[in-house]
Amino acid sequence: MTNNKPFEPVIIGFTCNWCSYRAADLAGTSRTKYAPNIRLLRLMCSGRLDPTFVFKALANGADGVMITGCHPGECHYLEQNYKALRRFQLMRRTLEGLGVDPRRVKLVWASAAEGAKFAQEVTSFVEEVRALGPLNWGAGENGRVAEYQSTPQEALA
Amino acid sequence: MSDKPKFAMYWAASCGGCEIAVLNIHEKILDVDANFDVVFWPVAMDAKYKDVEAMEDGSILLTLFNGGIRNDENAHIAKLLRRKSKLLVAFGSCANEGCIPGLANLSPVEDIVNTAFHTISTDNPNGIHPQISYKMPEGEIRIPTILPRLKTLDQVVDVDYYMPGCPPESHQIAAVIDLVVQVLQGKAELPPKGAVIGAGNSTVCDECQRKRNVKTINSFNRIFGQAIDPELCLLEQGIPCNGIATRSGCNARCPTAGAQCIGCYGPAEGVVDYGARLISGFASVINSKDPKEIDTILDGIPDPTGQFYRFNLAGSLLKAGAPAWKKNGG
Amino acid sequence: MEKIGVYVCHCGTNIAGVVNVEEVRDWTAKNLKDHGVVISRDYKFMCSSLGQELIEQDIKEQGLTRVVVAACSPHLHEATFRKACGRAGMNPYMCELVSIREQASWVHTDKVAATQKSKAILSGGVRRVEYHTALEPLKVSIHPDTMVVGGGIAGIQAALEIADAGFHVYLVEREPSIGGHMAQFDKTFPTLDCSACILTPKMVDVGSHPNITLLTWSEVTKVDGYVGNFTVTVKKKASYVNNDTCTGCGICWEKCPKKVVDNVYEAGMGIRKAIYRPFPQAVPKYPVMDVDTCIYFEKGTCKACEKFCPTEPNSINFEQKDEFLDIPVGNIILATGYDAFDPHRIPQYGYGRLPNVFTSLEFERLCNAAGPTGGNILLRDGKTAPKVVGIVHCVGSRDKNYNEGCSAICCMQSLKFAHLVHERTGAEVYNFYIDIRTPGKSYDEFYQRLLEEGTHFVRGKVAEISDAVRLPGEEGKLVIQVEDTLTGNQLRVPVDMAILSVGLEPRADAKEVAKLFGISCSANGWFTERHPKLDPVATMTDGIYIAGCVQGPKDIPASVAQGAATAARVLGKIQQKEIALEPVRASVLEEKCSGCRICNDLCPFNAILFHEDKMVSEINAALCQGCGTCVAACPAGAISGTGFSNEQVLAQIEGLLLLNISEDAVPA
Amino acid sequence: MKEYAYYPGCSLEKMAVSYHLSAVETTGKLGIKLKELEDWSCCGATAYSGIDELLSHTLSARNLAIAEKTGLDFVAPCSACYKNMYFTAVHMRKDADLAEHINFALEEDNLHFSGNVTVRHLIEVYVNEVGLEEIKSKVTRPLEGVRVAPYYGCQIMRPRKDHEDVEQPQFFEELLAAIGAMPINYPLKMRCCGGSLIISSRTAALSMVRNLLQSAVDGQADVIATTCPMCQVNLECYQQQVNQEFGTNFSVPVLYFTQLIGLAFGITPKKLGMGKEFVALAPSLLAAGKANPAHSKP
Repeated sequence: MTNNKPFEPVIIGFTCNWCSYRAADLAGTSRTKYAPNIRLLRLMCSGRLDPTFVFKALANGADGVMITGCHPGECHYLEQNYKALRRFQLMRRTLEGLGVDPRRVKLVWASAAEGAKFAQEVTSFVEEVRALGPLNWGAGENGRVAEYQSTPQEALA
Repeated sequence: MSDKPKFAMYWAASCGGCEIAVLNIHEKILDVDANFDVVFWPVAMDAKYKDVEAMEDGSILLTLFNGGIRNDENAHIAKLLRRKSKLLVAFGSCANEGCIPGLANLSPVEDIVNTAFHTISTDNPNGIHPQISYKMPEGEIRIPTILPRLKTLDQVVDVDYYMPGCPPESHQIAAVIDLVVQVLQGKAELPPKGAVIGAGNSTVCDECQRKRNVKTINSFNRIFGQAIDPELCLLEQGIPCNGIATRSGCNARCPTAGAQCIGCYGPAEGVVDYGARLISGFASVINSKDPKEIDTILDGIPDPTGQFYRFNLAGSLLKAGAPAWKKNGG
Repeated sequence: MEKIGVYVCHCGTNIAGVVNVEEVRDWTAKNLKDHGVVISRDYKFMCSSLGQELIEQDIKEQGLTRVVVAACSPHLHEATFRKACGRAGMNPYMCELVSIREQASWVHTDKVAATQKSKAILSGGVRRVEYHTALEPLKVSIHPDTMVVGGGIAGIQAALEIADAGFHVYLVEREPSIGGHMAQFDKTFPTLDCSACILTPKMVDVGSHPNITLLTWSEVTKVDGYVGNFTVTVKKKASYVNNDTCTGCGICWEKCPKKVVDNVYEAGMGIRKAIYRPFPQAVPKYPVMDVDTCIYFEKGTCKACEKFCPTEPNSINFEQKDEFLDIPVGNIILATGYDAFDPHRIPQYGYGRLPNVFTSLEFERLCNAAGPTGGNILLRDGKTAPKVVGIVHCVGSRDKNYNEGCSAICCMQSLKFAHLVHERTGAEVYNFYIDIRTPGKSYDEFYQRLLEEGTHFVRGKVAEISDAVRLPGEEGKLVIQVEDTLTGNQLRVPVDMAILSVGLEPRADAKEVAKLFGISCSANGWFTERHPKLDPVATMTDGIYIAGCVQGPKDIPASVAQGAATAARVLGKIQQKEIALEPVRASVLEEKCSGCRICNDLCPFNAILFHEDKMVSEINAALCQGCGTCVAACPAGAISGTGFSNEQVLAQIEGLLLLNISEDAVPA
Repeated sequence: MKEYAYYPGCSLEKMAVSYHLSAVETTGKLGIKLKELEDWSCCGATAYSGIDELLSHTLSARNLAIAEKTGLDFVAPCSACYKNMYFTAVHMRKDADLAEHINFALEEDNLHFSGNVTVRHLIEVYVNEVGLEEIKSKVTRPLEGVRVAPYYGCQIMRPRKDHEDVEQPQFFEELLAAIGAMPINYPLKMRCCGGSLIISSRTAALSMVRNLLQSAVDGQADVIATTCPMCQVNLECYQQQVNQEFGTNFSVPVLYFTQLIGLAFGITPKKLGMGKEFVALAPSLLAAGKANPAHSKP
C-alpha cells in the first residue's frame, strides 16, 4: 500500500563521545530544532567506527548514514579521526561499486561547541537523502519484503 | 544394503572444482569407500532424486553440499538433503559465501539471462529465449527458475558445519574425513554445531613465511611490472593482499608463491562482514592525513568491490548490489 | 534470557512535554518482551532519590539483570544510575542510559515523531544492553609527585599549595627565572600594589621550599603514561654555570662585554649581557649563558666571566651539556600563560615605525623602578617627559581581523596606566575605549577615581596613529585619529606618547604543547577545559589540569584562584592513592591474532606492542584509553573492546532500526 | 619578449600622453611589448559604476573579451581603469547570471568573456613581473639624492583584492629605491586625491589636494610620483587653485613613475613627454643625477 505521506528517510548517525555527541547535547540544551529522521549512536571515538556498522545499517532499513567526529587535529585521542576519514573514503568507493549512491553516507566534523552546526548538518542531510528516495535494501533477511515467489515448482519441495 | 553410514555429495551453482578437490585426496578416497556407502553423488554416480526422496529422513550421515543456491532446483535439493542428512556440511566457498557465482548478485536476473543467451559469446542466431515451461506432445516440460539473487546454503537451510576454501585444500578434506571416521569409531567428538571445520581460526598471515613489519601504506599497486621482494610481506610492498582478513588453513599457498591472497578461505572466526574488515584494515594504515592524497592512494584499488567481495558478496551484510535488489520489489 | 527493567523519565515537562511517555512505556513493555523486558515503568524524575529507589527495589525484588533508563544525556546521569544499580547489587555496567531529552523532546517539535523516535532509541538501548558484560573499573595507583609546567603566578600558587600540603612538586619554567609576566609589571590594579612586592615573597618561598624541585631554563619534551603514572621527559638546558658553587654575586654579567637587547623581560626596552640574570629578584638567583650571543661560543675567545668569577672552583663551566630528566609524576598542571598581541600586525597604529608608540609591556618597564628609565615615564629619546598621553584600549582584541575575544584585563590595565601618568608626569591623558569593562571587586571604584583625576575618556576605536601633520598644533606630535561615537565627531588628538593596551593571545606554540600533553585546545589556541562552567580547571584528559591565562584571558586574582583550584584537585587525587578508570579498554585474543601488525601503528598512546617471538600483538590495558580504533581496524576481528563491543553496537543498530519487532510497532 | 594586452584608457590618448610615451619607452627597455588592444572602448572611469553598475560592467567586459581573444594578460596604466576591469572580471566569474546577461549583450560584437583573463596595473608589471633586480640592472643614470614622494592613490590597493597589505604597502618605495631615488616617508600616500570630486565639489577636493601637497613638502620631497592620470591632474594642474584657495605657494613637480624610471634609464626627457608640465620641473631633475636643492617654501 503506498501511503501518500512524503517519504521520511531513516538515518543512522554515529557520534563520538567527546565532540559530536556533545554537539548533539548542546543542540539539545539550546533547544536547536532539527529533523527527527536521524537516530544517534554514541561511540567513544570516530576511530571506533567500523565499516561493518555502516553496511549493517544500510542493509537493515536505513536510507542514509551520517558519521560525525571531532575536527581533524582536535580529536580527544589526538589523531584517530584521520583513520575514520580514510575508512570513509574507501568505504564510499566500495558502496559505489555495489550501486549505493555515495551521497547516502556523509562524514561531518563538529566540535563540542558546534550544536547549531550539528543540527543544521542533520537537517540538510535528511533533505539530501529524501531527494535520493528510499534505499529499501531488501529490508534484511527476516522477510519484511516479500521474497520473489518462483513458480509452483517451489511447492513441490 | 550395507550397514556402513551413508555419504552424499551434491553440487549446486558451482564450477565442479570442489568435486575434483575431493578426488585430490588421492588414495584416501578408498577410506571414504571403506567407511561409507556413497549413496548420492551426481558427478560420480547415477543416483536419482527419487532415490534420495525414498530414503528415510536423517539416514545420510554426512552430506558435503557445495555450490550456491542459484535456482529453485538448488533450493529444492538443499531442503531435500537437509531432511535426509544428519550432518549437512557447506563445502567450499560457494556454499559458504556465494563465491564467484555470487558475483552475479551485482546485476538483476534479466541482465544475467540476457547476457547468457543474447550476447556475442553465445551462438544463438534465432535469439531463442528460455521459457520456464514448454508444452511438448509428450507433455509439459519445465526448467528451474532463477532466484532473484544467489543465496548461500545457510540462507536457505540450517547448516551443521562450514568448510571454506575455493576449493578446500585436499589436506583439509582428508583431515575432515579422518575426523568423521574417528567419530564413528568413537575415538573423537564432533565439534559444536555451526563450527568451521577444515580451516584454522586465525588469518593467512599466521601461516605466511614472509617477514612482517609495522604496516603503513603509501601506495597500492598491481603485482606485475614490479620487482617483488620474495622475503617481505606483499602488503608492505603496496600489493593489496587480502591475507590479513582471510581465514588461515591453506598454508598461505598464494602469498608463498608470490601472488597476493584474494580471500578464498573467507572471513576469520566470528567476523560479520569480510569486506568491511579489509576496508578498515587497509584504510586505517594509509600514510596520509590529506583527503586528496588519500584519494590518489586509493586509486591504486580500481575495483574495491572485486577486491573486497570477490568471494564473499552473497554472504556479506549487503548480499548483493543495488541493481539486484531494485528489480524485484526490493 | 536477561531480565531487563526499563524506566522512562518525564523529567518534569522537559521530556513529557513533547514525548508521550506513557505510550513509550507501554510500547516497550509490549514489543520488547521477547528481548527480555520484564518491567517498564515511567516516573516524573528518575534521577531523584525516589526514582533511583524504584530501580533498586525492582532489582532486589524482581531479580533484574539489566536496566535501561530513557532520560537525559549519559554525560549527566549515567554515573547516577550506575551507582543506583550498584547499591542494589547489580554490576553498574549492566545499566544503559539512553537520551530521549537532548535527542528527542528538546530538539523536535513534532510530538508524534519525537515519541516514535524515543521508541526507536529505547529499542536500541534494550537490544544493546542484552550484550553488556559485568565490568570492574580499572584500579590505577597515583604517584604522589606532581609536575607544574609554567612558573607564572598561577603555577607558583599551585606549586606552593601542593608543597605546603607535604607533597613533592617539580616546577618547570622555560625562562631563567620564575615570575612570568607579573614580574615585569610595575603596579597591579586596582590596589596599585607594587607587583614585585607581592610576587617576590612567593617566588622566594618557591625557591626555598623543601618540597619543590625548581627546573628553570628547562622545557618538557615528551610525556608518556596516563593519570597517576605519567613519565615526563624534561630537557634542562645547559646554563654553563654551576649552580652549586655560584653565589649570584653578579661580577660575571658586569664584566661580560657582550650587550644584547632584552626582548623578553625588558620587552626590548633595555639591554642585558650574554650571561645574565633577568631581574634582580630572580629566583633562582643564578645567571644563565645565552649561547646564541656569547662571544666564546661564536669565536671561541673572551671567557671574561670565567676570568672574573671569584668562586672556587670556578662556577663558569663551558663544557656543561643539556640534561634530559625522566620524571615520574601522578598529575600535571599546565600554567604556561599567554603571549601579548604584537601590534606590528596593525600597521596603521605605527608601532615599530613611530618611535613614541609603546606597548603595554614596554610601558610597564618604563614605570618600573628597576626598568631601563628607573621608573621615569619618558619618550623613546629617554629624555623628554610627555605632556599629552593617549592610551588605546582593545588593541588586537574584540576585532574580527585579529582576536575576536575580549582580553579581560586591558581596560583595568589602561586605567592603571592613566593613573600612573597623572601621578608621575601630570600629563593630560586620553583613553580611547569601546566599553570600559571593570567587573572585579572595587574595579569600578578605581574607574571612578580615574574620572575624578580628569582623565579624558573618548568612546571610539582608534582608526590611525599618524605623524602626518594637518592642523596647526600637530607639529612633532603623534595624531590619534578617532571617531567619538558619543558625539559623532571625527577627532584628531595630538599626543606625545601613545600606549597600545595590547590584548592577550594564546602562546605561539600552544597547539604543539597541547599535542605534547595529549589535551585539546580551541581553534585559536586556548586550552580546552573539561566543562566551561562547572569544571574550568580540569581537561578532557584525566590527570592533566590547566590554570591561569593558558585557559583564557584572566586577571591575577582569577589566575591565583585557578592555581589553587588545580592544587586542590591534584591533592584530592593523591589522597585517593588509587583511582578507578573507566573500564572501556581493548584487548587482543591471542589465538585469533595472526601478527599481521596492521594495528601496531594505530595507537597514539603506544599501548599496542608486538611480540617478535610469538608473532602476536598485545594491548597494555593500563595505557589503552579505550578509543576503539584498533578494534575497528583489526582485519582478523581479533581485538575486542569492552563497553563498545561489536555485538553491542550491531545489536543497538538493529534496535534503532526496529528490526524483528511486530508489525504494528513500525512508526508511522 | 613578454607581451601584454595594453589598455591605454581615454586619458592616455590626450591629457596623459606623457604617461603613455614613458610607459612604452621604459617597457621597451625591459623587453616587454605593450600590444595595444584593438578597438578598445572607455571603461566608465570612477563615475559610471555609481550611475549604472550593469552597463559599466558591460563596458569593461567588452574590453576584457577583446583581451581574452589575444590570450595575453590585461594591463591598465590608469588606476580607475584597472579597478573597473579587475572587479568586472571578478564579478562575472562569481555571478553566472551577470555573466550571462553581459555576454548576451557582447554577442552583438560577437564577443564573449569567459573569465580567464588576469588584470594587472602597469606598476605591477614592473614590480612583480619584471622585478626590481632587472630594473636596477637597466639603470644608467640613477636619480641620486632626488627625494620622491611615492603617491599610491587609493584605487590600486582598494578594495582589497587578495591578502596584500592595504595599510602600509612598500613596493612603490622599493621601486623608487631601485632606480636610485630616495623615497620619503609619505604618511598620506594612500589618501584619495579627490578624483572626480574636483569637478562636482571643488573646495572639498582642493583641501584634500592641499593636504597631500603639504605632507610632501613636510617630507622635503623634490617630486611626487603618481600612478594614475586622475591623481596627476588633481595634484599638478590644480596647485595654482590650491594656492589661491588656501593662500599657500606650493610649486611641487608631479611626474608619472614611468617618467622617473625613464630618466633613470637615461631616456631623454622629450621622449618621456616632459616639458608640458604645469609646474616647472627643476632643471636638475631634468638633468637627473644631481642633488636638487630647491624646495618650495610652505
